[in-house]
Formats: sequence, C-alpha cells, structure tokens
Amino acid sequence: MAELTRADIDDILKLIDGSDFDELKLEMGDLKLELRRRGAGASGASAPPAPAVQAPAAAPKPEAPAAAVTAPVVASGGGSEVPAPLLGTFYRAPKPGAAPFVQVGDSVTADTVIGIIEVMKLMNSVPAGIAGTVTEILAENGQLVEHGQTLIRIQPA
Amino acid sequence: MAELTRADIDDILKLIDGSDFDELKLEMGDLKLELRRRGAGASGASAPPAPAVQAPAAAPKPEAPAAAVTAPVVASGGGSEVPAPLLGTFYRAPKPGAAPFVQVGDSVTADTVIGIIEVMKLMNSVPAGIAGTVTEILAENGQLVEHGQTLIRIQPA
Amino acid sequence: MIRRLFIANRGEIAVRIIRTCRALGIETVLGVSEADRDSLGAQLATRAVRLGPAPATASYLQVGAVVHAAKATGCDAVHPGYGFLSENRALAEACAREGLIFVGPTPDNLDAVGDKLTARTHAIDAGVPVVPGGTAETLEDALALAESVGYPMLIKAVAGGGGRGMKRVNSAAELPGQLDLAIAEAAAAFGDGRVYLERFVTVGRHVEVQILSDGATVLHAGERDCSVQRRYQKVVEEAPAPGLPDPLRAGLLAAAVRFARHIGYRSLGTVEFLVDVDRQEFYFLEMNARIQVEHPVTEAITGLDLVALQLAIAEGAPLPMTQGDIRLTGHAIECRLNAEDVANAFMPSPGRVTRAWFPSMPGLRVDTHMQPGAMIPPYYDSMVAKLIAYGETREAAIAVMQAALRTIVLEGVKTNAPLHAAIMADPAFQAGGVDTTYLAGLLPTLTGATT
Amino acid sequence: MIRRLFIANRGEIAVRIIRTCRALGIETVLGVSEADRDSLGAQLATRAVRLGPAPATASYLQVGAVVHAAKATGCDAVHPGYGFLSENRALAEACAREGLIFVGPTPDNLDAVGDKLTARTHAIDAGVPVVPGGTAETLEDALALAESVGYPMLIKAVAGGGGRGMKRVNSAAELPGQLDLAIAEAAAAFGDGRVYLERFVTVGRHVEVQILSDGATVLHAGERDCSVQRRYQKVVEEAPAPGLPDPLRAGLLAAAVRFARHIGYRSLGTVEFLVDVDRQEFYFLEMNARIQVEHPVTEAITGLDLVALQLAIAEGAPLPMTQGDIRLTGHAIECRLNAEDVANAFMPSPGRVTRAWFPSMPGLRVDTHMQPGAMIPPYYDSMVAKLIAYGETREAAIAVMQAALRTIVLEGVKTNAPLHAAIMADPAFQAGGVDTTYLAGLLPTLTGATT
Repeated sequence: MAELTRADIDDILKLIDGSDFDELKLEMGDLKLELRRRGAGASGASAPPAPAVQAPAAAPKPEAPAAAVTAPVVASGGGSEVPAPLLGTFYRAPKPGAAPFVQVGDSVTADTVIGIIEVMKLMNSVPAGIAGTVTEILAENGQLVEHGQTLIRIQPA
Repeated sequence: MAELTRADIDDILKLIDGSDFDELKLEMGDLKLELRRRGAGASGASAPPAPAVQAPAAAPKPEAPAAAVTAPVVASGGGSEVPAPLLGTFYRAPKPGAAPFVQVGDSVTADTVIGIIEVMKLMNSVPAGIAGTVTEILAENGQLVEHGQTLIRIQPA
Repeated sequence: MIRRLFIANRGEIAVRIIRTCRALGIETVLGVSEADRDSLGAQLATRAVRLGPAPATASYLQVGAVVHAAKATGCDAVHPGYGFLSENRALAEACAREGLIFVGPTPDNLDAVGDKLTARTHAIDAGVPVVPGGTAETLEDALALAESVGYPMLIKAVAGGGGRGMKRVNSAAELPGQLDLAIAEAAAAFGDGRVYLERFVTVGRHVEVQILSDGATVLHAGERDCSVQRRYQKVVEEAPAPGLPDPLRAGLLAAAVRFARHIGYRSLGTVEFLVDVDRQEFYFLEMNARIQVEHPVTEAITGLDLVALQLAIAEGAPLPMTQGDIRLTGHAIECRLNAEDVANAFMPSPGRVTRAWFPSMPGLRVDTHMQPGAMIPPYYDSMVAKLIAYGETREAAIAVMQAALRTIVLEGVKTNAPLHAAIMADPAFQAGGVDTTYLAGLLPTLTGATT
Repeated sequence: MIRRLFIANRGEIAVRIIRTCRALGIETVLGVSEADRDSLGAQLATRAVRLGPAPATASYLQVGAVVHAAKATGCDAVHPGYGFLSENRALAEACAREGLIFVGPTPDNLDAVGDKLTARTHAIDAGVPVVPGGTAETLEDALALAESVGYPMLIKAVAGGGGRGMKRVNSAAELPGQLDLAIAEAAAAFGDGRVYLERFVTVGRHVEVQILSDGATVLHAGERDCSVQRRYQKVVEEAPAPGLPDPLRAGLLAAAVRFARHIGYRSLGTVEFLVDVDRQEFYFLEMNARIQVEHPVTEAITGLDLVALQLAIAEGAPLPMTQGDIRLTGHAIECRLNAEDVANAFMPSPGRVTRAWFPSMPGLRVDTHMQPGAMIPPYYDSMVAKLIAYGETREAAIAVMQAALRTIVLEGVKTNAPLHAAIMADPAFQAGGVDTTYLAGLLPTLTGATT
C-alpha cells in the first residue's frame, strides 16, 4: 500500500474529531499514527496534534492537549511548539521597524524572549521556554493570538 | 489479506464511529489499527468490541461490523462467528427433546445445519457457512435472535 | 391498555412516536435495519431489535419479522408510522391473528382505501365528487375515455400513492407511450400494473382533511394545504388552507367526514382533495389510512396530540371530544428539510451529520432524528427534519419559519433549507393560495436547475 | 447598529444569546476558556477565541482579554451574559473607552446597585420599603443593631449577590462567630469584607420584577416568583407569582419601576423583593443589572425576546412599546437542570454527556448547551439546561413540565431531574405560593439526605 498523504491524515483526523474516541494508533508498514485526545491518559511519546476544533477563522495549527499550553509541547515533527501564554496581539519585534526577537535558524535558550503579547496596552514578553533552534514562526506579527495558539516551533538542542 | 485502501479505512472508521464500541484493534498482515474510546480502560487482551447497543434486555454478544452479517466473520480470538441470517426464534434442535444440531467440539462443514430460526411458523435452517470446530454456542434455545446476532463460534479447520 | 408498543418504522416518525410514548409512560420497542441500529430512535426506545439488513424490503417491509419481533419482545401493539407497512393489510391481519393491537384502521378499511379505484367508487357512493375519469384496460379504452373527458389527462397506478408513478398526457399522440410506461412502472413499483385515467386539473390546490374516528364518532380536525409540491412530493404544508372561501372549506370538511363515515372508518386518517380554483370545486383524490408526515401543522392549530389519540382509538377508547371541542387557532406551516442538493437536481445527500442544532424558539417545533454524529443512510427517503412554525396569523408563522431557517444548524450534508428560505420569501407564497404548479415555476428562478 | 457581538460568557446563556443573534443576522464571537473550546457555543458562534485557561479567573473574568479580543475580532459590542463580568464596572468602562457598546447598564447604574448598601439607600430615597437593618463596622455596632431590630438577623456581604455568603444569626450568642465568618468569607469571595445586617424574615417569598428601560421610559414585564431555593440558590422559578394578592402585586411592580427610575436605570434589570406573607408586606432586596437566568418565564408569558430588547436598548433604540402593550398571558415555570447528585448531598457531577435529547413538545422550551458528547467541565456552575413549561393555567404548566421530565434524556452525568419531578408532584408546590423555606423542608422526605 502506498503512503498516506497529509490530506489523508487530515481526513482521518476530521472523522475521528467528530467521534468519541480518545486514542488512535495506526501502523501501516513503516507508517505509525498515534492520536490521543485532550484529557486522555497514558501518553506515549510523539503524540501528534489534537484535531482542529471549531474555530472557523484563522484557525491556527492545532496544538497538543489543552492542559499544557503554557509550556512548549512536543510536536509531531519532533519539534516543540511554543504556545501563547495569554490572548493578545503578537509582536515579533520590540518596536515597529526593529529587528525581530528571533528568526528561523536562531538558537535560543529557555529565557530568550521570542516575542511580545500586548493586551490592552500591557506588554508581556514571551520566553522560548526551551533551548534549541527556531524552525518555524507561525504567529503573524501584529495579529491576534489566542490563548494556547502556537507561536513558533523549536527543535530542541 | 491484501492491503487496505483509503476507502476501506474510511468505511471502517465510519462504521465504528456510529457504533458504541469502546475499543478496536485490527491487525492484518503488517497493518495494525487500534482505536480506543474515551473512558474505556486500556485493556490488554484482544477482547472484541462491546457495543451493548441500546437494547437493555438479552443483549447479545456483539458481532463484527454490520455489513457482513450473512457470512461467518473472523472474530478477534481467531474463531469465526456465525450470525443469524434473519430475525426469529432460534432452536438448537430439530424438535423439542431431540439432540441439538451441534455441540461444542463438533466438527462441521460449511453445509452443516447448526440450528433453525423460526419466523411466524416458518422454519429456516441455518448452515455453518464454514468448516471447522464449534467452540461456543452463544444464542439461547427458544429465544429471539436479532438479524446479525452471533449464534455460534467456530474455529476454522 | 397499550403497555409496550412495537414501532415498525424509522427516522423522525419513530422518534415522534417514542416522544408521546415516553410522556404517556408506554414502553417502546423499535424494529431497526442494520443501517439504523445507531439511530436516535434506536437509542431512545426502551429496546431496539434488528429486523434485517439495510434494504427496506429485507427489514422494514418484512411483515413476518415485525410481528415475530413484536410478540417475542412482549409488545401488545404495533405502530406502523407512515410509509413502509403502514397501510399493509397483511400486517393488520397478522396483528389481529396474533393478538396484537394494530395502531391503524381495520383490514376492511385498508381495502376500502388502498385500491384507488375502490376508493373512487366509495366516494361516488358517498356523494363525494371525483375527478372525471375511469379505468382503461386497453389502449382503445384509454383513448375513448380521454376523448370523452378531454385532455390533459393523468394516468395513475391503482395501487399507487403519494404521487408516485403518475404520468401526464397532453394529447392522443402521447397516450400510447405514456400508458405503456405507466403500466410498466406501476407493475415494477407496486407489483400491480393496473392504472386508471383522470382529467388533469391544471390549476389545482392539494387540500386534505384530518379525520379522527373511533368507529362511531367521526370528527375532522380541519384541513391542510399541501400544494407546494415538487414532482407530486409535498415540500411545504400548512393549516388552515389560506384564502379558501368558507363554503368551499365547509364542503370539503363535510365531504371528508361523509366519506370516512361511509366506509366505517376507524382510526386517524386523511382524505385528500384536489381543489379546482377556477371552478371553485373540489374532487376526491384518495384517503390515507395512517398518520401523515404533515400531522404537526394540525396539532399546532388544534392543540391535539394526534399520536396519543391514535393510540387511544386503537385501544378501543371512545373519542374524548366532540366536533365543537376541536377549535382551530392561528396558523401553522411545515417545511420538510431533506438531505438533498437543490443545486444539483435535488440529488439525495446521504452522509454523516457533523453538527445539528434545533433550538427552542418561540412558535417553532422541530421533529427530527438528527443529532451530531447521526448517519443519514442512502437506503431510505432523505427527509431529516420537519420544521413547524406557528403564529397567530399566517404572516407571523412565516416570520417564525424565516427566523428558524436563519437559526438552525445542520452540517455535514447538503439540505434543501435554501429552497425553503426562498419559498418563505417569495411574494406569491406570502400572498397565499398557490396551486400545485407553483414550485415548478419558482425553481428555475432560484437555481437555474431544471426540476 | 450592532453587527458583530462579542459574548463574554459560556454555557446555556452563550447559546441563548447566539440564538437571538442568528435570528437577527448579527455575527457572534465567543470568548471561551480552554475547557470550553469544544462547547456548543463555540461551535455555533461565527468565531470562537480562547481567552485563557480553564479557571474563570484566568479567562472569563479577564477584562483585558475580553476587551482586547472583542476589538481584535472586529466586534462592535460586548454581551456579558449573567455572572462573570456581567455587573463589572471595569468592563463597562473599558468598553466605553474603547468604543465598544456594553450590552448592559451604565457604569453609574452598576455603582448604584452593585454595592448593596448604596442600593439600599437608593431604595429608601425612592420610597421603596427595605428590611429593617443597617451596617455594622464593629461587633458592638452589630449587637446594638440586632438588639433594636430583633433576632433572627441575616448578615450579608455588601459586595455579594445571589445569596452567596449570607449567614443567619439566631441570637446574640451566635453573632460574634458568624460575623467574623461572614467578613472573612466576603473578603475571600468578593475582595470586599464589608457586611451589613438585616432582619431575617422567616416566612418570606422571593418575588422579583423584570424591568425594561431605555433611559427615558421605564416599563415592567411582570414579576417572577423564585421562592423554591436551596441554600439561597434558585431551583424553580415561575411567572406570574401564584396567589399574590392584587394590591401587593401592584405595589411591587410600581416600587420596582420607581426604583429603576430613581437611579436613572437604562437596560434590562431585575428588582428583587422579599415578600412577607404574614404581614402582606414587601421589602427591597437588591437590583440585578443584567439578564437573569430565569428570564425565559417572563418571555413565555409576555411573548417578548428580552435579549433582543437588551441589544436594541444598548444600540440606543427607544423601547418599541408602552406598558399597555405588555400583556401577560398564561403561566410559565422554569426548572434548572443541574449536573449534580441529589442523593449525595448535591455534589456536582461533571463529565461527558453520552445522550442528550430535548425534543420539541407542546408548551416546552429548553435552553441548553448540551448535546451528545458534550463535556461538563468541573470548573464552572453545574447548570446544564433550563426547562421552561408554559400553559394557559399554572396546572397546565405543571403538567407540561411533568411530561417533559418523563420525556427528555440526559445521560452520562447525574442530574437533579428527580428533584424537579418530586417538586412538581408535591401538593404544597401544586397549591402554589410556597416560601423560601419550602425546599429545605421537602428534601428530607425525598432523599433522607440533609440539605
């Protein structure tokens, strides 16, 4: 059998999303797929994202179980996702026109500030929370990020 | 068995999705599929799904997916389940007091009659459908069996 | 007294019957096909038993399995719903033989109305007007009949119902081909190739009268207008019939009661009429010996629970009211929500429902078997919900329906909700009193699709 | 005109607000906690945004996150529902500052009623009777006050509401301990340790008046009786208040309007009274400056959509009716269905709902966020549905509620439905006019459990 495409997996996720299942493991040849719903116990290692919720607009890449939003979580690709610790407007740079706090390829420590989230004029700096290399910036500059939404992805050192 | 296609997996998911199953594990060649519903305890053994549907009374041991009810289906334990081909009253013997058609341990061929299902005085004999050894009698004599309900279990020869 | 009821049906009507049974404290056993084993009805019934595989012929239409299952599960009565075995004499007789109450009329009643030609003869005997026409066993008969009545004519199956298999003939030249087709289709669909011909009333309204009879007292619960049809299938129904002149309405209601009394009818039933708007006349079409899909609009304007009354009559109870007790108040409209693709020739759209939300709203009733995760199997009809809007006036009822159509959610399958929104917003429908050609005329303006 | 509404709430009231918005064509953005991201409201809203983690203090009570999210999603108004930030002056002011319409009264209105002592002073100024009592900053003050008013007394938090934190004191000996406890609890619960003392009216009914005001015209929409309470929490509400003598009712309604007019109130609101059955007198308790949980009973007997009116007032529209246009017809009863274990000291019973079925039934309205698979999180209150029964008479409304309780299905969690069935079947409730001690007396006869 051929490999599953990303679209196939999306379809499977959608199907399961609407169902009551907590956990799914699929192995086909060298393909392994494991799914575990938020709140379900017994976690193995590389649990991939929970399916994509209801929010229609600007739906972010789904992240891992809801509980763990304030700390980086292991993402399916092996990287860690840094979630927004609170709702607000995300800024990649300390001020307009300035260089971004981090770029793809940058090395960060747990304390490195990766952006700012502004809530009603209050600025909250967001630390990486984990040491490693930035592999992807997901949140857009100047846009609303929801609580728990993935901001950037880091390959742990 | 050949490979599962995408469509096969879709169909399986759809079937199971609507059902009351708590847990599913499927192994076919090198393919393994496991599903567990929220709340279900992670059980080790390969106990087959326990739908227990809605029917409170006389809930039969559940059988495999609904489509295949008129032919024996491979059961999780390795045996085959012979489903009721129609709704009616199940009789294990040709008449009251007579010896049952089959007992646990009997060898059967596909044509061996394993019981009778009576519907409004019409008697319908039920063949085993597969050759092997009877390992379990599940349906009770003189009781209503629903369409698709497992009557007996056979270990294929 | 009925203590445990076997329901030989599915979908929304199974759920509707269970609803009244739960309120009355009656247990229910639902016979389901394999395709419906996880349906809402199966979940709500006290017990569900699998009658057979998905195809209705092997499950819902199996008289033996239904009666056997009803007896084996300790039921004392069988409710057949609508469609399927609801007007099947064999089921009524088998129930009588096995000591089960059949929640419907007597086998003789079923005979009297099941064959359309017999029903037509009863109507004539009861002094109820019928459309000019008659039987035709040969092409020559048919041509002669059409000559004397005048074109256009309609060919109908004697054993048919619900508009299935009807053929319109506009001229003598079309007759032979349409006759052959009608006979062949009737034979295939009903196992009975007999047909008859009637004048096709070009501008007609479909108006029907709800009958309640305990065998001694025959009452009516007003009329319903079901003129908004597509290919003879009802799409929108309402009660009362808008703009019907009082003498015509009184005549219809009296004729329906006369017909039911003439055949000694006992149960709920509906006498259908074609109302010729131009001539201000009406003609008997047929009697349906069952609960009707559109019964909720009558419940809305009368406050009656027709299923509860049907059960009480079946138990042998006398009707607990007189004609004067049945007061009609306000106006009600029903939209049949179907899982179908209006933009794609009304193709059925089976599949799994992802979201279903039908909230309580003032004046709104929803009868449905949909819920999140529900499967709409491809084997049966595509109706997934009935929206019933009630208001003090027809305008108010339309406003309720429009608000409902904006509010409810049914996702995962396509539905004909946009069609209903268009009908409710259409000035001709809002004016009231459209005829059965109305919807065919409206459709092209909506979708560009042919009907 | 409000085109997109931010809803800063959850549960059934979020769904209730969305329902009216969908009917009116207003888009909705729902702010949710992580625990509610899959809730029905989140599914139904045009968009849902996650405000914060599950605890309300970090999500639903975050004024900054609410206002920021409302602006960033292009909303022009904020509806706070009930509870949470619904009477929070900081939210109302932040909305005003940011150009968002706050769907509620003015910040000054919130001040006038948010502090119970201030509200009490306004009541006295408006000529509305209050329960004898007053403030007490020291134990000596409290003892002197109690001496002059007479025991039993009730200690209340100035910043409290909804019965939370109230303490009964039967004698001077109990006062010191209860006062310390009340102050400590008030400080912990409301961040404001101020308390005051009132005479405890032993045989009282809780009757409240629904106010509608556009700032110029102040109308009432009748009263509600909410005397069936457990630990000061309303369990069953109804409208109108049964068996209230006409002069008393007229006095209540006039006093409520007088109070609202005195403080220049503008929005929907509710003025709560304690009715002293023995003395045929009533006392002002407090005013709730928000939509109330039990608003549907008023909607049932008036035909009004209170949420739609609330939105229209917030938009600045004048009330579209006069007092004479508000006609009260029939009787309505609401049962609050909670996920709690009646047999086990009313312990909350969170968890996943396996089955949820609330069918349309004559006279029944259900407001709920339940559906199959819904999660009831342990973080918030346990109310899962409101059943609202309407009938032409109180007896008819009770019969509707009883049928509903037999019919509806909610499985997977325990609910207090058996308690409601017992109340509806109880002769004292059926007679009408029970006081606030009623339920505590009924409970031991039902469960053997202490309240």
